[in-house]
Amino acid sequence: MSTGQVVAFFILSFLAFSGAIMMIAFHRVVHMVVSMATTFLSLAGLYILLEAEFVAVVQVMVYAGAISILMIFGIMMTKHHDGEEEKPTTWKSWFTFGSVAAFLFLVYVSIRNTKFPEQTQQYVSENNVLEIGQMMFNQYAIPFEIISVLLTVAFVGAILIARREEAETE
Amino acid sequence: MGDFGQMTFESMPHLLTALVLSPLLGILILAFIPSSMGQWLKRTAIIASLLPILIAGYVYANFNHNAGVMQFVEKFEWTSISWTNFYGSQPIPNELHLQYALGVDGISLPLVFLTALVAAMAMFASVLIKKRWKLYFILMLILEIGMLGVFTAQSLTLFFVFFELTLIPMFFLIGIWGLMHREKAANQFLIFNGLGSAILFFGIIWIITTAGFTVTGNTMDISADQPVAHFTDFIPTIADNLNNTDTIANATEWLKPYGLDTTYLLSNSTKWTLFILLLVAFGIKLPMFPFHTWMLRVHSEAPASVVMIHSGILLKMGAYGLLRIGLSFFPEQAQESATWLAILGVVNLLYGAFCAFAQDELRSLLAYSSISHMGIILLGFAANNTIGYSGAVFQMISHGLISALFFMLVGSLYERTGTTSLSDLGGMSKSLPFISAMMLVAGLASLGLPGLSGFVSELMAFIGLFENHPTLTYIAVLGIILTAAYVLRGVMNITYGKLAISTKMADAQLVEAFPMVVLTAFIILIGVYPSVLSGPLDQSLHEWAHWLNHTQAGG
Amino acid sequence: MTINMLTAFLTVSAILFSIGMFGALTKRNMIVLLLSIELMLNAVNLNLVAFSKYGMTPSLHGQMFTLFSIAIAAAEAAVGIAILLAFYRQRVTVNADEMNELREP
Amino acid sequence: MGTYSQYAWLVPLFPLLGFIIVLAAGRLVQRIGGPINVLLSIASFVVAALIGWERLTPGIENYVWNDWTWLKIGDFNITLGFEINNLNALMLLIVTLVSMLVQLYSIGYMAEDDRKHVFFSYIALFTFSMLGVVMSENLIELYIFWELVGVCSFLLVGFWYEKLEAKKAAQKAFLVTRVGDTGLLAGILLLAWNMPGHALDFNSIFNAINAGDLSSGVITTAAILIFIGAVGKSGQFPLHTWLPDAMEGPTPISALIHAATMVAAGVYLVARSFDLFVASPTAMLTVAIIGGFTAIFAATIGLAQYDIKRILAYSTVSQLGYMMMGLGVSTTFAAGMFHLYTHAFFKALLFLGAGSVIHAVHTQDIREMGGLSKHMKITTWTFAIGTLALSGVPPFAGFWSKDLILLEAYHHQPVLFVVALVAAFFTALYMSRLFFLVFTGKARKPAHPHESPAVMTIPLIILAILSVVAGFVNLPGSEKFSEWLTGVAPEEATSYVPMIASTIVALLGISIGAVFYWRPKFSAENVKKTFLPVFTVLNNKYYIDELYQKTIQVPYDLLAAFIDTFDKYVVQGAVSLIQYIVNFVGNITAKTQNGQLQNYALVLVFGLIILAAVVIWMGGGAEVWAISGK
Repeated sequence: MSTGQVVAFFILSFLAFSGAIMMIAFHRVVHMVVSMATTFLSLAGLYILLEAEFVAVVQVMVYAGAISILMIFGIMMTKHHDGEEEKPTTWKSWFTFGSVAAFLFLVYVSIRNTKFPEQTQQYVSENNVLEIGQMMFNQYAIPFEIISVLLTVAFVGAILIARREEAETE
Repeated sequence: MGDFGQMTFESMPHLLTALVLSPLLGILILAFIPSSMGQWLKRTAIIASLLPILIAGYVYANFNHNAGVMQFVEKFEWTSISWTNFYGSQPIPNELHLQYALGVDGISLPLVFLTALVAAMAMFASVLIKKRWKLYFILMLILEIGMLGVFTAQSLTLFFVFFELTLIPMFFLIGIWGLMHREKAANQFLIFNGLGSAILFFGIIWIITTAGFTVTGNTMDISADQPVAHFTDFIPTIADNLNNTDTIANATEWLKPYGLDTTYLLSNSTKWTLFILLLVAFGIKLPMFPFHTWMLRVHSEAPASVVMIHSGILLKMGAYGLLRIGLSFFPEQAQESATWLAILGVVNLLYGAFCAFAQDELRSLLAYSSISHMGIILLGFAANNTIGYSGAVFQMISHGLISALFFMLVGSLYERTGTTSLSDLGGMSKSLPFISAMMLVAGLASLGLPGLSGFVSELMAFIGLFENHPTLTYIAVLGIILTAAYVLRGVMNITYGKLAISTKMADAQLVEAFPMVVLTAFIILIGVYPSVLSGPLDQSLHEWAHWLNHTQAGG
Repeated sequence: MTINMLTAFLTVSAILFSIGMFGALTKRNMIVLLLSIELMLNAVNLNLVAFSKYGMTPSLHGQMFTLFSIAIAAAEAAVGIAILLAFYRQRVTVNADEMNELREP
Repeated sequence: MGTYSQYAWLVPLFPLLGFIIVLAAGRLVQRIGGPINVLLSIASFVVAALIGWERLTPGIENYVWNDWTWLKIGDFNITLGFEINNLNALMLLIVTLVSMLVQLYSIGYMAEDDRKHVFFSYIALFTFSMLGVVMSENLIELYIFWELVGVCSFLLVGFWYEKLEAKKAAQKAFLVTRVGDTGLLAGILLLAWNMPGHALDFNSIFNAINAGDLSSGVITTAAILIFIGAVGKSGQFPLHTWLPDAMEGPTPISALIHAATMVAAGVYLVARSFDLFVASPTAMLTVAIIGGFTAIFAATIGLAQYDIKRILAYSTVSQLGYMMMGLGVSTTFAAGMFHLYTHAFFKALLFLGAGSVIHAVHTQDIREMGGLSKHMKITTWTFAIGTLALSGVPPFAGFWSKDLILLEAYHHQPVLFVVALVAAFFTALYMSRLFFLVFTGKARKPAHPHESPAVMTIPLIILAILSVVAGFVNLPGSEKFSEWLTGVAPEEATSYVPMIASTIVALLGISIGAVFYWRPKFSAENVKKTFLPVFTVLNNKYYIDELYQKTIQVPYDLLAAFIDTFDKYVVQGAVSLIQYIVNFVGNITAKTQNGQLQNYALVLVFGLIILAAVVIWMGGGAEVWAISGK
């Protein structure tokens, strides 16, 4: 891995962290969504670093594009107080923070202590999109179809749930 | 996968499955009868409950009485889970097999027949039920499936599933059709049995993941034949693993290079822990002395027909489980704790008898009497010899019949007089001669009159116990005086003396008299000719001898 | 560089996951809640892709899995927003604190 | 081998048949149930008589049949079968004969009872069981029938179930004999584990004792435990209290069960297992002392009772004590069994006579009777014969048998000889008191007594004849009976001392009775006043019942109540505590279910962390990673 890649990795990780932390820290919901978009985009960058160009593109389209926009629509359709109200810092939030920190610590320790095996072969991707396409429509054809059905069902269901229920008022 | 060569496979391969699931037919038919047609529901239920008797009778007739081995065995893979585990540095495929295994031997066969019989008789007694017949009969039939399953199951998981299957219908049967405090009784029933089941489940899982271990394939030369580690819940295999010295030696040899020989071969303390867990789990069901209160409530609150099943069969599931799982898996522990078991038995016997003497309510009296009689079962177990175990099994059967008869009578009596309090009743011989005579017979059987079934079991348990614990036996023998005291007090206060309730009453109808007569006939049959049971039982206990003997070495 | 890239990616993913978890556990606004969950999903996706490159046997399967996971995330977001809207219509709030329908009455 | 003995199973079969027929037919045979049973009893008696006749052949072998395996578990093989030897051939005769006569008598006595078919079925069951006891070949079989006999006694004592006294008496009879039965059972258990091959038949026990397979401790313990069984059944002190109360049953029952047969079963049991007793001097001494004490103890109580049946009951207890003593003091069972044999006839006679009287005057209190000899000739004469026989006046049967016991006592236990003589005196006294009060003098209460029907008097006459002649089979000097029964000729020289002494004592007793009650020279009332404390104690049976009431029943009730309370509050309290804890924990944890998903998730995360920490701490996970890493 070249130095450039390492530098890029650090920059992108930093961006992702900042976006995520800002999402937690901001008070206005719209700001949160925008900072999350930063994180999503940095993650797409990390995917490119990992030679997963197609996934990176999908990440940009789905997360940074679709989901962020969806969230903004959600914000628009609901009334918000001026941002998240300030919650008093209770023992519960400290407890949550401690738990999450402990969790992070445990996972980190585990990652550090794990000796991952040597790679038995190097994988060199020549045409990422082509290979993914072949795999998706051959080996993963059935899961792909199932996912399509799932998506359809989910969207139809979403519409049903979100629809104004005039019938109920009868 | 172990050695099951000692089993015989019969020409009718699914007879036991048919037996266990036969009440389903009744449930199906009942499901299509409108719930308002009470008479038809009752008739259908009674006829449906005769089917298991027929099949059980067929099994009994075709059972090879001269072989003690498991018969009519059915064994299928139910669930199998595979994963890879590393023993030392070697990845070995592991497989967990949960079996669907049924079979009967001389110990379970009589109990299966008893179940079918008492369940059918309880259906007759259910004509006195006043409401929601459809649900009632469906629940009763589900209960019957569970009970038949417990006595035929040959795998721990299946045993547990059936064991639990009896819990839910019973809960509703008590909670919906009981007397005044039915909900409290049902709750207590559920809490206690749930507790027992939890303990049992824990023990079963522990046993499966340790003692259920066997290995196939070549362990020395892996390239030739990949070894596979199996975990099974098949009861004979586990019993073999735990007690067959050859099996133990093999497993030790195999596991030693991996440094695991202590993981799968249970240490002494683990065996003790498991044994005590099982003792408590089944002791609650039995019920054993400090855990008995829940069943008092059930006895005094549930409708008589349900108590027939409860007292007649459900309690026996505890005893049977203790015998089939506790004692056969851990004979050494049973041997070493025999004195304590015997003391528990004597305490049960005397405590129950004393309490029964102080009761004014016939139902409570009979409940304590059950506790007292369960003491005899414990004494038989504590005897740790063939005759003691036979006594225990005889006592299960005998008490099953007697208490079923008693509660049948209680139901009929309550139906007519509206009370079962001893102080309110008296002189029933005058107005209800048949019921009173039957009550006298049941009482005499209960106090161990020769010629009736109770005597045989008491005699055998006492003979068995005397071998190693003569002093405790003398004390236990005194218990039969106390038994006579409370039984006579109960029965005579109801049937003798001046007529207390002067309203005109009709004696037992045919539908009530029939089950009473049938139960009495079996009580007399066993009392007069116990060899009907002892033949296969003796053979089966001989099959156990290989571990009975090695634990009794020197004794 | 002696840095082990797999470990590095996994650590990044762990940190992102923890931040997402913290958000999911503390934020009261339901939209933020959904965002936090998306963040956690993303962290997992990063793991998958990282293993797809640096695992013992690198292959495209990890990426495939990520794609499916993204698809499901999209569905989840859509349904989540729909539920949010339905909830808002009833309670006129998006506060997660007031979502206590699961409580025993 | 065509012997009658191999058909001995027919003897109990007939009564069993009778029981089943009458039980099954129920009310249909209310009238003819009695005659059916009498016919079957006659059949049974005929077979028994044939067997008895055959046993007279010198040197005949005992017949044993025990091929029916009743129960076989492991190395225990309990068989049922029967053995015919001289001892139980005699018992068969006695039982079938008395049973036959009593049933015949009952046809008259119970004529007006609504449930007489039930009565006859019970009697048939009793006869069957009693014959079973007699023919039993091993101890377990004996115990089975032993208990059945007890339950028949219970049923018959409580036959008039509406009477409170009958209910109490039945209960008492059952429980007190059960105390004895536990002794017998314990003895059986002890023998079962000490006998080689767990054999429990009498022949094996005999062989084992001769071969020295049983230690003397075991023999003594077993013998005493078996004797406890006999004490319970035969109403010996201290378990005698049930027998007088058992007189609440119909009088024929008192004659059959509580005088002639069942209560004698204890004596028979000791005789049957006499080998055990002979092998243990301690056990023999116990038997003799208990027997002797009971004899005099019960006789004194008999002096101060007013109920005709109770007097006879105490007399029975006393005579059974005599038999026990006779067994205990001698080296063979001949003396005890000889008295059992004669006693069966004259005591049955006395009871049936008493029944006839009660039938006539409808009371049992002797103070309310009197002058009955004018109206009931047959009853009076037969009763007189019975009285003389019981008192031991020569040449009636009782004299010879009592003499044999006294002779044995005279030779072996002089103290008990004196005791027995005193008891004999009291016996003569209370019997004469009874006889003269009932049959002579003036009627104290207006009544219209009448002689009983022939169906009742015929058995009386037959028994009276037997009471006269039965003793002649064993005259001193030519003790054919003893020799036949035990197989050994009596070794002691006949002594005339006990014979003369007992005659004097008996005549003395009768004459004293006569001067008080027949031709009153002295007033019995004055004597009673003089010795009022003594009389009160005797009248109250030495307060034994009250003693038991205070020392056993009351503490038992209290203990039961205490344990019940303990159960209700302590054990159930503990259970309620568990229930409370479950509910409490449930309520607490229910609070956390506030419907806020975030809280749920927090708990979930927390649990996950703890689990992960535990796994990592225990090194379980690391090991797998380490392995897969290399």
